[in-house]
Amino acid sequence: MKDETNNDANTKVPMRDELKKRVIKGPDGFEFEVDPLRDYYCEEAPKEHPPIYVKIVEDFFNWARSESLWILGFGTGCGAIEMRPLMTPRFDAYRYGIQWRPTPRQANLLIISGYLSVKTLKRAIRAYEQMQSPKYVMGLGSCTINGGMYFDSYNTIKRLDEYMPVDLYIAGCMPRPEALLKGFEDLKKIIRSGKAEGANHYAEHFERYKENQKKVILDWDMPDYNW
Amino acid sequence: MALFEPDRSQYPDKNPDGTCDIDLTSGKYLKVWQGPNHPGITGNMSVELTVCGDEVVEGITHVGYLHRGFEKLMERRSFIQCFPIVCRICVPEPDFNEYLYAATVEELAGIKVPERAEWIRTLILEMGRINSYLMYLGGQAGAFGLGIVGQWTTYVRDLMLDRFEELTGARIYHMFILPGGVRDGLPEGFKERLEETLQEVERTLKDVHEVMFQNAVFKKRTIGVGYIDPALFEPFGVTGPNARAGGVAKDVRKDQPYLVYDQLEFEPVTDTASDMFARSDVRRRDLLLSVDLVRQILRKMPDEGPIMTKLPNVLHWKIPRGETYLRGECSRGEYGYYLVTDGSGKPRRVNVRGPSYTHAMALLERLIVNVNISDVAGLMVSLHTYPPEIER
Amino acid sequence: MQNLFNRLKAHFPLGEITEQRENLAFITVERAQLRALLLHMRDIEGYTHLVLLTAVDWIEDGQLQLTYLLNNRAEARDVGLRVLLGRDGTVMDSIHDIWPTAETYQRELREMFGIDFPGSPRVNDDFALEGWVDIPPYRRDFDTLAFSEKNFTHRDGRETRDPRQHMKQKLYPDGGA
Amino acid sequence: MEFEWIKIPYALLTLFIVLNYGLLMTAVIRKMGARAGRRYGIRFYQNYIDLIKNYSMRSKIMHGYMFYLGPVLRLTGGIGLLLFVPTIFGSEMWSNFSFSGDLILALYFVFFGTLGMALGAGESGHPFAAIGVSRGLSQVTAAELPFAIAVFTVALQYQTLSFTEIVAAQQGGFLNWTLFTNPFAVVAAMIAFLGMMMRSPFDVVLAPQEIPIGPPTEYHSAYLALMQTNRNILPIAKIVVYMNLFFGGAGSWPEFMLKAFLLYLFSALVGVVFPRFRVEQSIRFFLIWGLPVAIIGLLWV
Repeated sequence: MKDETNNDANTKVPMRDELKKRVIKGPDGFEFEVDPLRDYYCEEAPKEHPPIYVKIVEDFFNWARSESLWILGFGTGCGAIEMRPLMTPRFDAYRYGIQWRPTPRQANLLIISGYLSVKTLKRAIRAYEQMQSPKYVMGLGSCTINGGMYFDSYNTIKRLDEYMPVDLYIAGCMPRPEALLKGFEDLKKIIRSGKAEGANHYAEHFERYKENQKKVILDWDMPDYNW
Repeated sequence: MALFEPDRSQYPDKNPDGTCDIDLTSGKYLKVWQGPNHPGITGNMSVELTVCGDEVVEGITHVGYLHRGFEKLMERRSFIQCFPIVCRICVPEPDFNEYLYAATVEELAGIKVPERAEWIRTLILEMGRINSYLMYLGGQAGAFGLGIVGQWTTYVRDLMLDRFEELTGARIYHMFILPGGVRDGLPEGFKERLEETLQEVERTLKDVHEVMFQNAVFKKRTIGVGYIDPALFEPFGVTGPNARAGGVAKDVRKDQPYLVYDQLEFEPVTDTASDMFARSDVRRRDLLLSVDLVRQILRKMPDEGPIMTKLPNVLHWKIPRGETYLRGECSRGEYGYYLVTDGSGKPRRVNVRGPSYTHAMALLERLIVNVNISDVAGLMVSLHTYPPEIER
Repeated sequence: MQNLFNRLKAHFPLGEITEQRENLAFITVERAQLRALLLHMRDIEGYTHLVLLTAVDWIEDGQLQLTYLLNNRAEARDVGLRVLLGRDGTVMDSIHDIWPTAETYQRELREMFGIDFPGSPRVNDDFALEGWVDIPPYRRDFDTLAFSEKNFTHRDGRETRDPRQHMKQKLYPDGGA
Repeated sequence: MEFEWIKIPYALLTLFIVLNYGLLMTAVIRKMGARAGRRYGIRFYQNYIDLIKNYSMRSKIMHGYMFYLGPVLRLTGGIGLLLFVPTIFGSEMWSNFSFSGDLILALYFVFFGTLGMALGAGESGHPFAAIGVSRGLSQVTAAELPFAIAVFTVALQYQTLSFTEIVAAQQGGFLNWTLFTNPFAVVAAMIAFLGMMMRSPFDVVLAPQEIPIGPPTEYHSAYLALMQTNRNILPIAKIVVYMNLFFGGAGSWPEFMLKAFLLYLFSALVGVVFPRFRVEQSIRFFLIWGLPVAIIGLLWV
């Protein structure tokens, strides 16, 4: 499966068998063709959703969005361990309208808690694309900013904003819960001022993001548009 | 092999190469991914479940979402440069990495650690064990929808983290135990404050015992579920509380006393049921044991004396060729470091033997078959695995 | 330890023994003897616990060292069996039927060192990496820094100093001494 | 009784009051649960913000028409149940569209939303949603059984199928409540109540740690907002049914709010201290404990 003599890191990895297009015979004897990379997914690229309402309404909506941040409970790295104190008595993040949702459909804030290995980056991208606009991304820890102490690791990405639009970084290894709370407050300010349009930015520069992602994820075995 | 294979009487059998050919198009089976983005998963790993109705036919674990290549990174760092990054290997209980790395380096370099430093190391390890167990109890209860226990335990865990912060200056990654000794002694009045925190821990554990372990529903969910046959312990390298819950008193603190454990009196906590409830209960009692050990340490440890030996110039520090393996009893089982040096200033090879490595991969794939899908999360938590130490 | 070595020596041809501690020793064995030796250790000597199975890359003398570390809990003793193999196209026989947990180690070795274990369950599946096309990362001739600089986009403004030079400049600013 | 147009605005007013009351009450209950966990808890107006936010989400994905109809049907179930049950006893205006024999309609509406949800979630094509639906239907069916029997018991007891008359029969001191005239039926109904409120130990349908989060997994933005609205109406509507059947109805809004709060609190407090039953365990629980008690109540009459 792995080719050890091949030193060119940019060669395409052969696609796995279960992902190839094939014809399947259903339980009722009915034959149909299955293309796993196309099933159940929208075909077109993400559309921009510019703010359409008049300013005061948008401001009101932005206030509502900023006051009810639903975080996708996806612990991608070390930082996940500080998420739990956030939800619990010491630093009770629920006071600030912050809740945890288990499914990306209902969340609108993705917290990349720490370094992202290439394998996790693929899942994080899917989770991000399944979230509904407007959506925000917070990068946690030095390793999302410039690699941190994994600057020479062969399996972790070094700049998060190359692969998805980041609204806010929180430095530190790892950031304390107080820093997270402060970060939430700053994110609320950004959202209220209407500057948190990461989803539109992502849709606008979709090709560049996809190019960056495919440059790192060598076995791209998922559709380009999945939401 | 037949002994180790689960009962597959009603399901298609495994092929010798480990795959299991299940005809998904028959409409009888359903493939469900539990994780990596799933609240019922421990950390960042995933299990690929094939369910038939409500029962799991096959579970394949996928790890590597946290792989950073530590063992490679350490090969291109000098010995003292490795010390800050080793604690990142296991997030919830980082101290064992620091201690074992320091101990292996000391053994190969022939460094003797002052006694007081050893006492402080033992204190840190036991406090870390308390933290890890508190986190486990919350997770085990949360896996069954009893979130309130998680609230309580995380609260007292924060109190313990305060003590850590007081002692080491950091909440999670302490970077306190470095080759040659420890960074600092106990601050003023630390023992009293730690004693108060321990009492708070015990108080919370009483509540937890009433809400969780005497709860009819919790018993209904856990007793007799997730049974590990003690015959599987040796073949699958089961250690720590998972083995102790099955009646095997495996405890490195007793078997091969390291640090100052030979001067502390304690008995390994054991149970016989070897199911989920027994594992949870063993961990709860082991947590109380750790509290007692911390008290003993505070009582017996010397207040005076050096805490650091003079190291050679760490920039030119070379260690002669050799290889060694040291183990410690962390909260999940046997944690080991295998260090190989080649006379240069950098380690030749470091291999971390995390207990989750054996528990969460081969063992879990056996246990998960024929389990109700509702119990998968609880079963994974009850093995108490931390993915970061599987893939490093 | 020494008498264990002599007892084993009666049955198997063994290489040299390195006594690290009084309860830890490493013995070099031939690949052909390994399987029988493991069974002997497990069934007769009571070394029933496979602690770890890993590899060390001695690239200078072109050898890969496989280390099987066994533990005897009753006597609180550990024995590491070293097997030296060639570096290119390395093949080792699987022991997953002696210790089923070995299949995990063998999957990792297959991925990280490129050592093949024919017959081991799912040995060719991805373990930690996904879509890896370079040489196995744990081999010594794989330069992780160069790889990461080639593949990932770095944020500029990060400076890394060699500690030796840095300390020298801090201590002796005039470059003397 | 002839139909009066003035009832319509009053019915809508009832809906409005109940919605706001539900939003506030659920928040307060969640705060109390948080206090049990030594937390401060959410802000009491948090539900409003979440609602506005979800309605103001910009993008939404459609998985087919049934997927869209699911929340609508569920909301219809909630509102319908509320509209056809006399909220406040005595006042002609607040008794909404209740008519003789509305008991049967109410029974139907209690089940209605779940069916709609099942259809919609099935359309979303998410495996967890499918599992959640199968669990939800089986559990709700099991919970319905004691409830239905208890309702028939009450109907037999008072020889009527109209809420208004049932409530009328319970007036004059709380000793006339069904709670005291026929305790077995009430106990059975309360057991079913726990199951119908979808709270722990019977929240295996949502079960975040097992099947995040069951049927609503794929629902987002406006769909989710619809379901949130319903989540604040349907429990109150159910509580109204219970109040009328077993707890002597409510003579005024304050009385209504007090009783609704206590009833909701009952299920919430049970949920705080109990972990989750597995689905077959919960069904067994209903059939072993709920059913015989209900039958005893039936024989009691």
